[in-house]
Parts: sequence; structure tokens; C-alpha cells
Amino acid sequence: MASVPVDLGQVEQCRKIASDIADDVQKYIDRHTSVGVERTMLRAFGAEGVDDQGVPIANVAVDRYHRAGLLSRGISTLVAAELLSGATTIQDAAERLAFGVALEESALKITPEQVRATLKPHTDAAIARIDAARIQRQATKASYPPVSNPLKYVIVATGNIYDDALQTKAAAFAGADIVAVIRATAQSLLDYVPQGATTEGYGGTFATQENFKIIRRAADEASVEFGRYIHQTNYSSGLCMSEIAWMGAVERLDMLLNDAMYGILFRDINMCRNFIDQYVSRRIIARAKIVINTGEDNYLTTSDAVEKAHTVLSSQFINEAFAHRAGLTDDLLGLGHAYEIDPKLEDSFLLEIAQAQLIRQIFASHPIKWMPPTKHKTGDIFHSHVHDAMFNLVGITTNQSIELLGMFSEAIHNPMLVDRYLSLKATRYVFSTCKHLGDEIEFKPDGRIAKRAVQVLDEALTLLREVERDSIWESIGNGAFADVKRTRTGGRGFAGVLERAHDYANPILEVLERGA
Amino acid sequence: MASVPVDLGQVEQCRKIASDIADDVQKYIDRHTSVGVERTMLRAFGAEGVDDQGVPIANVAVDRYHRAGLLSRGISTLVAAELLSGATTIQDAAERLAFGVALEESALKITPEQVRATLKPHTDAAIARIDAARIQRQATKASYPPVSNPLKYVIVATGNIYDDALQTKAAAFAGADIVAVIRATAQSLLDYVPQGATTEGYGGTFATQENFKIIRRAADEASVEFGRYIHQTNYSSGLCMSEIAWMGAVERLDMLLNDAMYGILFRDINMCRNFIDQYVSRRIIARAKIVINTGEDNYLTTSDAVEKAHTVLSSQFINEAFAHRAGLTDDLLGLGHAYEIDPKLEDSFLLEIAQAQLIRQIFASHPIKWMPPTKHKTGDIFHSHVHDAMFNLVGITTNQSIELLGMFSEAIHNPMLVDRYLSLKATRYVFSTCKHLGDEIEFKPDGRIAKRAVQVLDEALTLLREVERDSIWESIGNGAFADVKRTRTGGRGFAGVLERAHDYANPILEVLERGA
Amino acid sequence: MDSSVLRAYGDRQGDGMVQMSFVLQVAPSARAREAAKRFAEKHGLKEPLVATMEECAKGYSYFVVYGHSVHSVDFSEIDVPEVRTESLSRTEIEERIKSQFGRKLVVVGACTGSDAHTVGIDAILNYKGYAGDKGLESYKGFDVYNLGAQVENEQLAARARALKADAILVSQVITQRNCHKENAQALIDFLRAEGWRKDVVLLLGGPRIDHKLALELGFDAGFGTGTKVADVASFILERLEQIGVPHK
Amino acid sequence: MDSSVLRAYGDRQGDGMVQMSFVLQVAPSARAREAAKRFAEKHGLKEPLVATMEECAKGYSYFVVYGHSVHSVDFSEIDVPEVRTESLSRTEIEERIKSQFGRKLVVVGACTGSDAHTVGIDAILNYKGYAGDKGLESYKGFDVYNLGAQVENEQLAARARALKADAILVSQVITQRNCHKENAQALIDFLRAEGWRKDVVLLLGGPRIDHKLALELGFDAGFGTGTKVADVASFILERLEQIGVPHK
Ligand code: B12
Ligand code: B12
Ligand SMILES: Cc1ncc(COP(=O)(O)O)c(C=O)c1O
Ligand SMILES: Cc1ncc(COP(=O)(O)O)c(C=O)c1O
Repeated sequence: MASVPVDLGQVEQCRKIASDIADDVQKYIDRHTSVGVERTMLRAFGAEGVDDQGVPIANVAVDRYHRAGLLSRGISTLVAAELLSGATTIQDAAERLAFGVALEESALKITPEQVRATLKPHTDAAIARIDAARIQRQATKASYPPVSNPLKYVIVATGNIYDDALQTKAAAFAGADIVAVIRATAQSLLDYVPQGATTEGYGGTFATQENFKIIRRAADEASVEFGRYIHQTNYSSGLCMSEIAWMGAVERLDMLLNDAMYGILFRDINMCRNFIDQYVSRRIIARAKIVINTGEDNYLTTSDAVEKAHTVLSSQFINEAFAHRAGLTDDLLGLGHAYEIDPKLEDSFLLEIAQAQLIRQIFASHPIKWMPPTKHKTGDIFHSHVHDAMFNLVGITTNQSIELLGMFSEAIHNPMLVDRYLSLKATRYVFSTCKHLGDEIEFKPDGRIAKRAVQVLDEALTLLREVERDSIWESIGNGAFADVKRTRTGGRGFAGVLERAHDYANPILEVLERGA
Repeated sequence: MASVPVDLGQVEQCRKIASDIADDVQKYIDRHTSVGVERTMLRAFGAEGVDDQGVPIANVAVDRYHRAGLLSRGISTLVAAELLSGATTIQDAAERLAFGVALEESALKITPEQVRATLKPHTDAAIARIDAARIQRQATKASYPPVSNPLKYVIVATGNIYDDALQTKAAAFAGADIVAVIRATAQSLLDYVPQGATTEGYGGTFATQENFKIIRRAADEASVEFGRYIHQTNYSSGLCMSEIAWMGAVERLDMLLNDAMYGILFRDINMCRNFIDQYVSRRIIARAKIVINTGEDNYLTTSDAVEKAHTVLSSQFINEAFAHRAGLTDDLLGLGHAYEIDPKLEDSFLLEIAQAQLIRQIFASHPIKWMPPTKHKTGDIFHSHVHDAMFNLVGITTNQSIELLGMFSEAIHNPMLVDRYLSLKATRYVFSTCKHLGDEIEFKPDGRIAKRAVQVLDEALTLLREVERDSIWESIGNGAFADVKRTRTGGRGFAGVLERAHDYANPILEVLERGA
Repeated sequence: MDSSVLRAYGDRQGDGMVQMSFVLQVAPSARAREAAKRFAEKHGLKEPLVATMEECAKGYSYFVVYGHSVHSVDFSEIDVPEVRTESLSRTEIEERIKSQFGRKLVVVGACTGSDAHTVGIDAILNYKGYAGDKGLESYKGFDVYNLGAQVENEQLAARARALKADAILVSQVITQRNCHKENAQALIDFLRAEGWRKDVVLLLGGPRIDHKLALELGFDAGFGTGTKVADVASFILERLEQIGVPHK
Repeated sequence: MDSSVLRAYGDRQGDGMVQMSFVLQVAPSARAREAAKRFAEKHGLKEPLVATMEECAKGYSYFVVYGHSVHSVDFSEIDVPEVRTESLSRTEIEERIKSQFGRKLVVVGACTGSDAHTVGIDAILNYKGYAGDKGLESYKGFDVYNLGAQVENEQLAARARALKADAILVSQVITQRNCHKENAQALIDFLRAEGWRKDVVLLLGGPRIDHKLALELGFDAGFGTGTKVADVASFILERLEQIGVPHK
């Protein structure tokens, strides 16, 4: 296997610094919660449904008590209180919280221990749901032959979940391993999860629990039909990242786009909110053993991919550190990177190889997510197809794990059926014709590729040191990542952040934190 | 620069055997001539024009005396005789030979020495024309900046020479270095060269002297316009290969498709005829310092490119040996090979690299001609474009010299303007993005690529030994190349072969053979 | 919607999405872009999106356009002849030749006229075949004569007659100015004139050949891109059984 | 032929050659091929050649077709508005700002609505620019405020007013269901309602924006794919000179 020189001492330093950076934030996270987190718990206990305006009961209940200033004890405390005050089921409790007589101060005079005890069966049920889904998913997957890397990942995005299901099968027919349903443009900014099956999406299809089910069914059918396991992916990102993590966990999703900082940088979601939510979402994901896909690739769609290559690597160390703190193991960390260097640059292919190989080596046991060229794509679909071929070549040569397929229509529209078909066909061709290329070549130890790899790691370490010095809060404020600057109290969803009371209780999270 | 292991001892043996093979044939060649050769000389002395049926005077004259059994003295002898009998000019002599009173036996009682003496000024003029054209061409080329390998070679084939000229400029605009005008399908089977400008071609445009001029003008204009030298190519192949070589030489063509055996194998031209004609054509080409392109690539469009890779290499040694015997130096030998392995074959890319690199190393000082995938192309133009991208990648990585660009419409039609444009665009991209890739990688010394290279050279040597054992005449009879079998007296044009009389004279050829 | 009515399919039923590319003799400009849009509209594309406009030669622009086509075709109205022979397995073919004819069937093939593309006919005839599909020569039941490239019709006919061919296989790959049609037609005319067209199975093949065209030209069947050897063998058998060729 | 009449150009004047690709909901077959051919014919393609037919999903076929289009457009009839400002050099721009206005011009920009594609507006505004073309911030004569992504129209208007902006630059990249049109239109309506639309230069940009569309929506100009910073600067200058913005 071709390799680039990697200074393991530097790598260790990067990991150490990233750890410190994450520790600092983790202290904050552990003292706070958010409306998103609390809604997640309410759903996890089993609360379902929407009000007559279509607002999820989870939202109505959580918002009501947030407004009332009582949410700092945790929604679990309130649920327990309702159960103790006569609610017959979780659903009943949730509806009372949403629409019923407001709980009296006195009802909240329960201790966290009482909360845990009262909710024990429901907590157990919630965890059991995740576990059951995980076991079923793993068993199904194990019943199919293993697939070799890179896995071929395509997106569908018709706006109608039934069309998406049809496209899922079409993608599987054409050779896809992983299908992601892209969400509508602004879903990440919604502070609630829409309900039910979507038939009229906006440049994508909402992530809803029902939609997850529909795609899971289609993917399962396709797995049977084609004798290959078809993975399902969606987005645990935005203002509802932990709720979606829960839905993904119980609906047997295989992967979730999930990043410690993406929302902050690319969606202007408040930092505090995003850090809290990512933690809880990852606790759930860890239990479900879902593979996450982080979003560092986006840095290079925004900033220059040559100048800012190291920011991707730095951020991957940070994402890894956050993930470890949420119980995720390396085999679940699909760290993102991308082939986004300006193709007009001479020898750009060498730089792409260097970066891809460097990341492959540093994160050797991680299922690396490898993103195609997008920014420099144009409407010349023929040329765009060739651009993707070069990307595929790096994917197979450097043995990336999860490869999002480039689409020749990238600069035009969400991929159509035939765009996906042709992309899969070309990718299968390149992967097959170059199957063992990576085993057959070596990179000159002092050549351009090697030097570039050394440089990127160097710069990543330097950047991490700066971030440690300034703290991540400040660094994001200075535009350390993706040239985007955010402030600690700015951005969306800050109002939904609250300090935990000293007697805050969250039995489900506690179990997740304790692990098996 | 990445390299494959090459046993230089084996290479030397191959060269030695190929030399012996060619020597055997050269003995035959030196004792024979053909109607094609004699027509060439008549044209070279300056005979022009056609009869009222459009048959070139060169044909009328040569055929007449061939029928009369007097051609074995050489057309030069007959021309000298006419001049001595009162013809005022070469043209007058040629017309007399064609239409005049038949020469008496007595008129032929001139010795070769007399022939040489009589024709001396005309022989000198013929050689001077070649030299002048060469000097002009070299000077023009030297006035432009040198281009780096691989040169980008495209074909135009509208059937109308004026459209071809327009397309030549369009190709230059889009980045081509070399433009070839493809001939009409069956021109190689015509035993005469058509006259004048073609406006209604059949899947190509006839190679005529006038057409050569028209394209040269367009290419020269394009050179000025784009500040890059635009090379012109055509085919010195088929039953008129030496006549076309002459036309190419004086019309300043830069390259000619010219092969010692292509006509035999792929056009069913008689072996004897073809061997004689290739020799004379190459003598002219050598004087003009035109780069030839041999046709071994065609073997792989016919036979399986994995099984028969070694036949390409064997044949290249033979072509080289024949070329040396005609005075061509290595820097003029564009030996052909091709990217024709079934793309569905796993690791086929490794085999392609191995072959391309092997040939690059063995013929290190030759301007290798590298042909694109054609046989396994389909009507899926998108996919075909990707297939060509992989080919381009090998071209730049192994530093091929002259690269014929693949066309995404290969399985459909002769390339249209936009097909060429897109091909050039994609090629420029791959060449630039991978500019120094070949310098940056190494092939594992004991890997699949290296082993394949070793195997191909091994097999080539074995085949050459067999050809030497059986003689080339027999070997072609057994289908040694391209699985095609031909007999010594079969095929087209055998009737145009004749033994030279003991007092045969060919002053122009003699000068060419003597060299500067 | 009538399910037999086909519209283009992009990503959702009925969206009519098609892609076009073309060149117009005009340099890139806002007006040129508009011209491309209108040009697409003339073809029946609604809301055409000009995805790219690039100068591909001086004064020429290349365009890629997407749009929603208003057109449709009624599939139920389409009826084209297809080779309907059931494809037999190798063993079935061998056995049926034995039982029905009790001798080898003689097959003569060539690539005719100025056409030198032998790979296709070799694929069908030669032992080795193509892409793992072995040719008729590999069957015990066939006696195969492959005359190769650039064979004149008269020459082919003469050989076939001399060999008492059961079937003649003609390959035509070059189709410039319909030379394949003329050339194939000429063979039929020749055999008819000689009076033995009916005694032999006549097949035409090549990437641009289809069954319909072959029938029109007077052949018994036409075989295009991707033809499998067994299909050809099966057809020859069935056809010979129909015309009742004697146990010679 | 009238030289203003444009036909598609393959390789020879007037050949009308175009390429199409599309999917029909039918499995590959001779009938499907014929359907594709007829489908192409409906678009005005003569002698369509179905170059490929592949099953791209169960029961769906993908086709590539070439054919000679009968259609043409008359270029002389096409008249679309184009930004006609002569593009000035950096020095010219700087000097003209100095001489004509004697102060820095204030420019406020944003990517509005739910659109988060900042690369385009950054290319025009930020010092660094894009692909070597430095943004307005790099000019001494401009005072630039880039508000970033997902900015609401009201917010943008308020900032611009507070900053006494000479020009407002709006980027819209997402165009699904024409959200860009609605969103851009809403800004104009808002400024009109507030009564200061006329006092400011309003530019719209993005890959799907053209000058015509921008004018229709009430902007002063529209800028699409590949816009150069100097063009934008030149336009702002010229327009400000026209509306006669005072030396503040
Ligand atoms: C290989 C090849 C050559 C080789 C031929 C070698 C050889 N020994 O055959 C060489 C290099 C010599 C060659 C030369 C030329 N070629 Co050529 N060639 C091709 C190429 C790349 C592949 C054809 C092929 O072998 N396909 C593989 C075989 C297995 O497929 P197939 O022929 O379709 O056969 C299958 C079926 O059709 C069917 N079939 C075929 N015949 C028959 C017969 C019967 C009876 C049956 C039942 C079935 C059957 O069964 C086969 C197996 O499934 C094509 C482009 C392409 N990718 O298609 C161009 C192509 C066919 N060539 C073309 C041209 C123009 C030429 C030249 C004229 C170029 C020139 N101007 O110099 C010359 C002249 C040749 C001549 N006079 O015939 C054009 C033809 C355009 C047209 N439609 O008219 C093509 C399409 C290239 C192009 N884009 O321009 N060529
Ligand atoms: C980079 C990118 C992203 C990045 C954006 C990062 C960032 N900070 O901007 C990320 C990854 C975050 C992203 C996300 C999404 N994207 Co996006 N993205 C792109 C991509 C790849 C490149 C765009 C780009 O940066 N181009 C380079 C710049 C320089 O070009 P430009 O924008 O055209 O700008 C030039 C001119 O237009 C002009 N200009 C632009 N604005 C202005 C303004 C003024 C005033 C002036 C004068 C000039 C001007 O000048 C510039 C310089 O010449 C395109 C595909 C493509 N290749 O075009 C998809 C694309 C635009 N994205 C798309 C989509 C759908 C999305 C998502 C909704 C996907 C999803 N469902 O999750 C999300 C959501 C984003 C949101 N809410 O806005 C679609 C849009 C389809 C459509 N037309 O509606 C595209 C076309 C991809 C596709 N095939 O589907 N994306
Ligand atoms: C981590 C992550 N989340 C989410 C998204 C998608 O964006 P949105 O939040 O609009 O669904 C991306 C896109 O690349 C991403 O990388
Ligand atoms: C050496 C040589 N001559 C000629 C040709 C072209 O064929 P034709 O003789 O029909 O012009 C080729 C085609 O590949 C070739 O390689």
C-alpha cells in the first residue's frame, strides 16, 4: 500500500491538544441542556403526535415549561411528576404537559432519584428500543456478504418520499451501497421535526420518522432483491440534531451526518446550543452504533482547498475528541474530507492524493467519508463526469471508506435517476479497473506528494495549538474554520439553551453515559 | 520517473532477431519494384495531371509500360528515353509515355548510367523539393515554443476538405497539437491517388496533394493565430503508400501513418507489394524527416489486448528494423500501441500502465504513438468520456509522445466539432492535474505491473524467435499478428509487383539510399 | 395517465426531463444564451435551463440544456419485428442438429464490400468468439467457413454455393451513406438472380443492423450490438426447419 | 441561407446535429429502441440514431440519441438586455471614485433568505475574492459590509440604511421553486414601501441570475456565473453617476 510519511509524534500531539480543546467545551456541555435535548427525551420515552396546528407535542410541552422557567430540572422530571400525579401512560403525561393544567411547584418537589425510579421502566424501554433496532440492523447486515471499500454513497432528493423510495431502489439496482435522502433546504433551521410522510418537499424531503421508515423498507426490499445490504443515511444536524439521532437510531439508519461544529459554521446555529445538542445526539448514536459522517468537507467548498486543507485535519481531530467524549468509537467516525482543489491548478491531483492518503493513514481505523468535487463543477456535464473520474481514482487508490459519488449535474440540479446511474457506472468502472493500484505504487519519499502531506499535518498542528490557546469559542469567532466567524451568543437557537438545575435529571442520558 | 524492470539483454536479442527478419525481406525488396514505386518516381520528377477519365498520368504511363513488360527497367529509364527521343520537359515525357507513340525497343538501349546522367537535373530537383520543404517546415516549427509531451492529436473527417480546414482551426483553438485528415474508407485499396480538392468524401476526405496543401495552409494560419505549431498528418498506407509519402514530403506534412505490415494485415494488400512500397515510402520520409506512425495499435482492436499485447511489441521491433533499413532514425519512429484492454477486466488499468511504460522504456528515444480505447467503447458517450480519461492518465503518467485523443462518440460517428472540443478539454485537464504524477510514484518492483511488463517482453521475444524460424512470410501466413492470415501471392496489388531488370535504374531512390 | 404513454423521466413521473447538447455558430453572449434557450424550446422543451455555454471554436458555442419535454410516445402503437426465436442452450442446439438434420450444418460468413471490420463476424463464427461467448466453430454441429474482410458479394455467393451452405452470414459495420444497405441489398439481388435465395438462410449483422432493416432488405433476420452466438444458432436451426432443408 | 438563422452545427454547416439523452419507463427491447427513436423524432430530429439503450433502473431505460434537428432560431430577432457598462480597470475605477465622488462608496451585501451559499457574494465583496480576482474590499474606493448568509431582507435593509449604503448586493443561489425570485422581489417591495428604493443601486447575483431577470424583479442589474469584480464596480459607478448620488 502506497503511503506518505506521517510523524506519529505530531499526530499524538494533535490528538492531545484536540482532547484538551474538547474537554474545555465538555465542561460547559455537562452543565447545560437545550430544548432539543429535552424534546428528544420526551420522544424517547414514547411521546408522539402533534397538536391541531401540526406542532409536535414534544415541542408544545418543552416550550411551555421552558417559558415557565421549569425546564432546567429536565423534561424527565416533569414527566415523572405527571406520572406521579396520575398520568396513566407516557403519552398521557406528555399530553398533560403540553395541554393540561400546568404542574404546580409542589409536584416538582421530587428528587432526581425519584425521577429515575418512576421512569425506570420507560427508560429501560427507550434503551431497549435502540438496542433492538441495532441488533436487528446488525443481523440483517451480517446476513449479506461484506462489501469492500470504498462504499458507494448516493443521494436522492425528489421532495416526495415515495419517489425517493423508488429512487432508492433504482440506485441499489445501479450498484449503490448507501442511499441518503437529502433534506429540504431549510430544515436544519426548524426547531421542530415535521411529522409524517412528505410528498411535497423543497429541494429535498424532510427528515421525519415516517420518512425514515419508508426508506428503510425500500432499502430492505432492495437488499433482498439485489443480495447486497443497502445502507440508509440521513442528517442529524441543525436545531433538532438529537431528536433526529433518536429517530435514526430506532428506525435502523446506518449512518447519520453529524458534526460537532457544522451547524455553527454553516447554519449559524448558536455555538452553545450546537455543542450541547451534538453531545446528546452522539450518545444516542453511539448506543445505536450508527456511523457518523462529519462535515469538514464543507470547509473546502467555502475556503480554498489548497490553503485551508489543514483546517480539515485540525477539525477532524476536534470532531474525534468530541465523539470520544460521547462514547463513539473510532469505527463509527466517518470523518469528512473532500476533493475540492481547483482542477485548473497544475498537479492538483498530487495534492488531492496527498491529502486523501494522509487522512487515510492518520485515521486508519476510521470509516473515512470522502466527498466529491462540487465547487469547481460547471454545467458542462461531460467534463464534470471526467472530474469525478479523477476523484474516484483517488478514492480507490487511497482506500477511502465511504465515498459520496460525484454527479455530473452537480452545478445544475439535484441528481436525477440517470445521473446517479451514470455516476455509479463510472465509479464501478474506475474501482474495478484500478482495484489494486494503491497496492502497486509507492510515493517518492521526498516527492511533492510526501512533502504536501508533511506540510498539511504541520499546519494542522499549528492551528490546533492556536485554537487551544484561544479556546474553541474564540477561534470560531476568529474564523479558524471555513473562514466563518460566529459569536458565543449569536446565531439561532440560543434561546433554547439553559443551565441544568442542580437537581436536573435525565435518566435516559444517564444510561447512555454509563454505557452497556 | 516510475519504471518497470526491463531486461536489456532480452531487448538486445529482440532487436537482433528483428534485424535478421528484416534483412531477409530486404533482400527481396532490393530486387523488386512496383507500379506504386514507379508512379512515385514519375511524380517526383514532376509529372502532373490526369487523363480525360480522371486517371492520373502517372498511372496511365506506368500501367501502359507494365502491360508492355517494359517496366522492369524502371520508369526513370523510360523517362530518360523519352527525353533523349525529344521530349522537352518531364511533363512532356510523361505525357508521351502515357499517350504518345510507344517507345521502340531501340530507344531502351540506354544504360543505367545514361539514365542517371540524363535525369540528373530532374533528380536533383526532386531531392531539392523534399529538402526545401523539410527546411521550411523545420524552420517554421522552430519559430514556435516547444510543446511538451504527450502531443495532442485529433482527427477531422468531414468529407469536405474545406470543412476539414475549418475543423483544423477549430481543433487548434481547442488545444490540439496535431491534426490528421482521415481518408475515405476505401482509399487504401485504390491503386491511384485521386486528384484535386475533395468536397464529397465518404466517411473521410481523400488524401490528395491539393488537399494536403489546403490543410497545410489552415494549419499554418492556426499556428500563427494561436502561437503554437500545428502539426499535420495523413496516411502513407495502402496501394499508393510511396506516392503519398512523396506528396506528404513536399507539402510539409509533419507525420504520416506508415507501417511495414499494416496494409498486409488490415487491407489485404499483397505482402510483396507492401514490403516493396513501404521501403520506398520510408526512404522519402527519412529524407523529409517526417515522423511515421506505425499501426500496431490495430492488432489490439482485432485480437484480445491482454493475450496479444506481446504481438505489438514484437511487431514494433520489426517495424523498427525495417525503418532503419530505409534510413529512418529513432527520433522519427512513432511506434504505435494502444489502450484497448477490456475495461470490464479487474485491474485492467494496471496492465495498461505496464504495457505503456514498458514500451516507453524500450523505445526511449522514439516518439511513441499512443492510441485511445476504441473497441470497447459503446454509445454511452458519458461513460466513454470517462474511459478516455483513464487513458489520458496513463498517457501523461508514462510520458507517451504522441497521443491520439479518445472520442466519446467513438462507437457512433466520426468526431464532430464538439466531440473534439470536449476531448481536448478533458485531456488538457488530466495532463495538467497529473502533470508530475509519473515523477512522483514508483511501481513496486515485484508487483503486478512489473510482472506484467516482464511477461510481455518475454512473450515478445518468444514470438520473434518463432517468426525468425518460420520467416515473416510464413508467420503472417500463420496469423502471428492480429490473428490475420495472408499468403505470399494473395491479396491486392500483387499484379503490380515486378522484378527489377539487371539494368533497372531509379536515380531518385539511389540518391535517397545514398543519403545526404 | 395511460400507462402505455411514455414521457421522459427525470426523477419523478411525468417531469419530462431531457438533456440536449448542441453547437450554434455564435460566440457566447447573453443573446447567444437566449438563442440556445429558444432553440431548445423549439424542440418542445419547457423551461429550458442552459447549463453551460462555452466557446468551442472561434465564433461557435457549445451548449448543454435541460428542459421538460412536452412530447410523448404511445408504446402500445409501436410494433417492430423482433427475432422471436427462443434461445436454446448449447446442448439443445447440438442435439437438435443431430436429431433434425443428422449432419453438420454448413455456415459461410464474411464482412463484405469495402468493410474490413471482422471482429463482429469473428465473434459469431470463430471458435474463440468474443467476451467469453464462443463462436459457431465451437459447436460440433456446425461446419464454419469464415471468409474474412472485404469480400465481394459474388465471391461470397460462389463460395457459399460451392460449399452447399445452409446459411450465409453477412457483417456490415461501415454505414456511411448507407453503403451497408446497398451492399447487402446487392447480395440478395444477386442470389435471387441466380435463383437460390430461398434455399439458404441469410443473416445480416452489425452494430447498426436491426431485425426490421434486415427483413426490409430481404434477409431472414438481423442482429445488432451485443448479439449472442446461441441466438444466432437457434435462429438458423428454426429457420432451416421451417424451409425444410433436406438431410443432404 | 440567412446568416442570422442559427441551426445546430455538428461538423458541417447545416447538418443540424444535436445530441439528446433521456430515460423512458420501459425495459430495453427492440420496441423500446423504436420508442426512443420516435420520441426523438417528435422533438424534430431527423434520422435519429439511438446510440445507446441501457437499463438504468428496473424497467427504465436510458438512451443517448443523435439526430439532425429541423429547428432553427433567428438570431436577429433575439434582443435581451445585457449589462453594457464598459468594464474599467482597477486604476480607472479608483480614480473615478476619487474624482466623481471624493469619498468611499458604501456597499452592503448578503446572501438572503434561507440561502447559505456565501462563496459567490464573498467572491465579489471580500478582499480575497475568487480565482485571483480580488473583491471590492481590495479597492480603496469602496467601504464594504458583507453580512454573510441567511440574512433576512428586513435585516439587510436596516443595515444598509444605517450605513447609508450606495449599493446593496444580493446573492441568490438556491432557486428551487423560484424561491430566489420571491425573495428578491420581497426586498424590492420592502425598500419601495420604505420609500428609498431609488436612492440606492441594487444588484442581484448568482449562477441562475441574468440581467433580464434582475431587471424584471426591479433590480438595476443582474450578474451570473463567472462575474468579474471589475464589472460590478464599473456598473455601480456608472449607475451612481446616473442617479446622481450626492457627495455625502
Ligand atoms: C475495431 C475497429 C476497427 C478496426 C477493425 C479491425 C478488425 N479486424 O475488425 C480497424 C482499426 C482496422 C478499423 C478501421 C476503420 N474503421 Co473502424 N472501428 C472499430 C471499432 C473501434 C470497434 C468495432 C468492433 O470490433 N466492435 C466489437 C464487435 C464485437 O462488435 P460488432 O462489430 O458490433 O459485432 C457484434 C454485433 O454487431 C453482431 N454482429 C456483427 N456482425 C455480425 C454478422 C452477423 C451475421 C451476425 C449474426 C451478427 C453480427 O455480433 C457481434 C457480437 O455481438 C468501431 C467503433 C466501436 N467501438 O464500435 C470503429 C468503427 C466501426 N470504425 C469506423 C471507421 C469509419 C473505420 C475506418 C473507415 C476509418 C478510416 N477512415 O480510416 C477504417 C476503415 C475500415 C474499413 N474499411 O472497414 C466507424 C464506422 C462509422 C460508420 N458507422 O460507418 C466506427 C464506428 C468508428 C467511428 N466512430 O468512426 N476499425
Ligand atoms: C459550495 C456549495 C455549497 C456549500 C456552501 C458553502 C458556502 N459557504 O457558500 C454548502 C456545502 C454549505 C452547500 C449547501 C447546500 N447546497 Co449547495 N452548492 C455549492 C456548490 C457546490 C458551489 C457553489 C459555489 O460556491 N460556486 C462558486 C461561486 C464563486 O460561484 P457563484 O455562486 O455562481 O458566484 C459567482 C456568480 O454567480 C456571481 N455572483 C454570485 N452572487 C452574486 C451576488 C452579486 C450581487 C453579484 C454582483 C454577483 C454574484 O459572482 C460570483 C463570482 O463570479 C453548488 C454547485 C455548483 N458547482 O455550482 C451547490 C448548489 C448551489 N447547492 C445546492 C443545494 C441544493 C444545497 C443544499 C440545499 C443541499 C441540501 N439539500 O442540503 C445545501 C443548503 C444550503 C443553503 N441553505 O443555502 C444546489 C442548488 C440547486 C438550486 N439551483 O436550487 C447546487 C446547485 C448543487 C446541486 N446540484 O444540487 N452548498
Ligand atoms: C454534517 C452535515 N450536516 C448537514 C448537512 C446538510 O445540510 P442541512 O443542515 O441543510 O440539511 C451537511 C452537508 O453537507 C453536513 O455535512
Ligand atoms: C498504419 C496505418 N495506415 C492506415 C490506417 C488507416 O486506414 P486506411 O488505410 O483505410 O486509410 C491506419 C489506421 O489505423 C494505420 O494504422
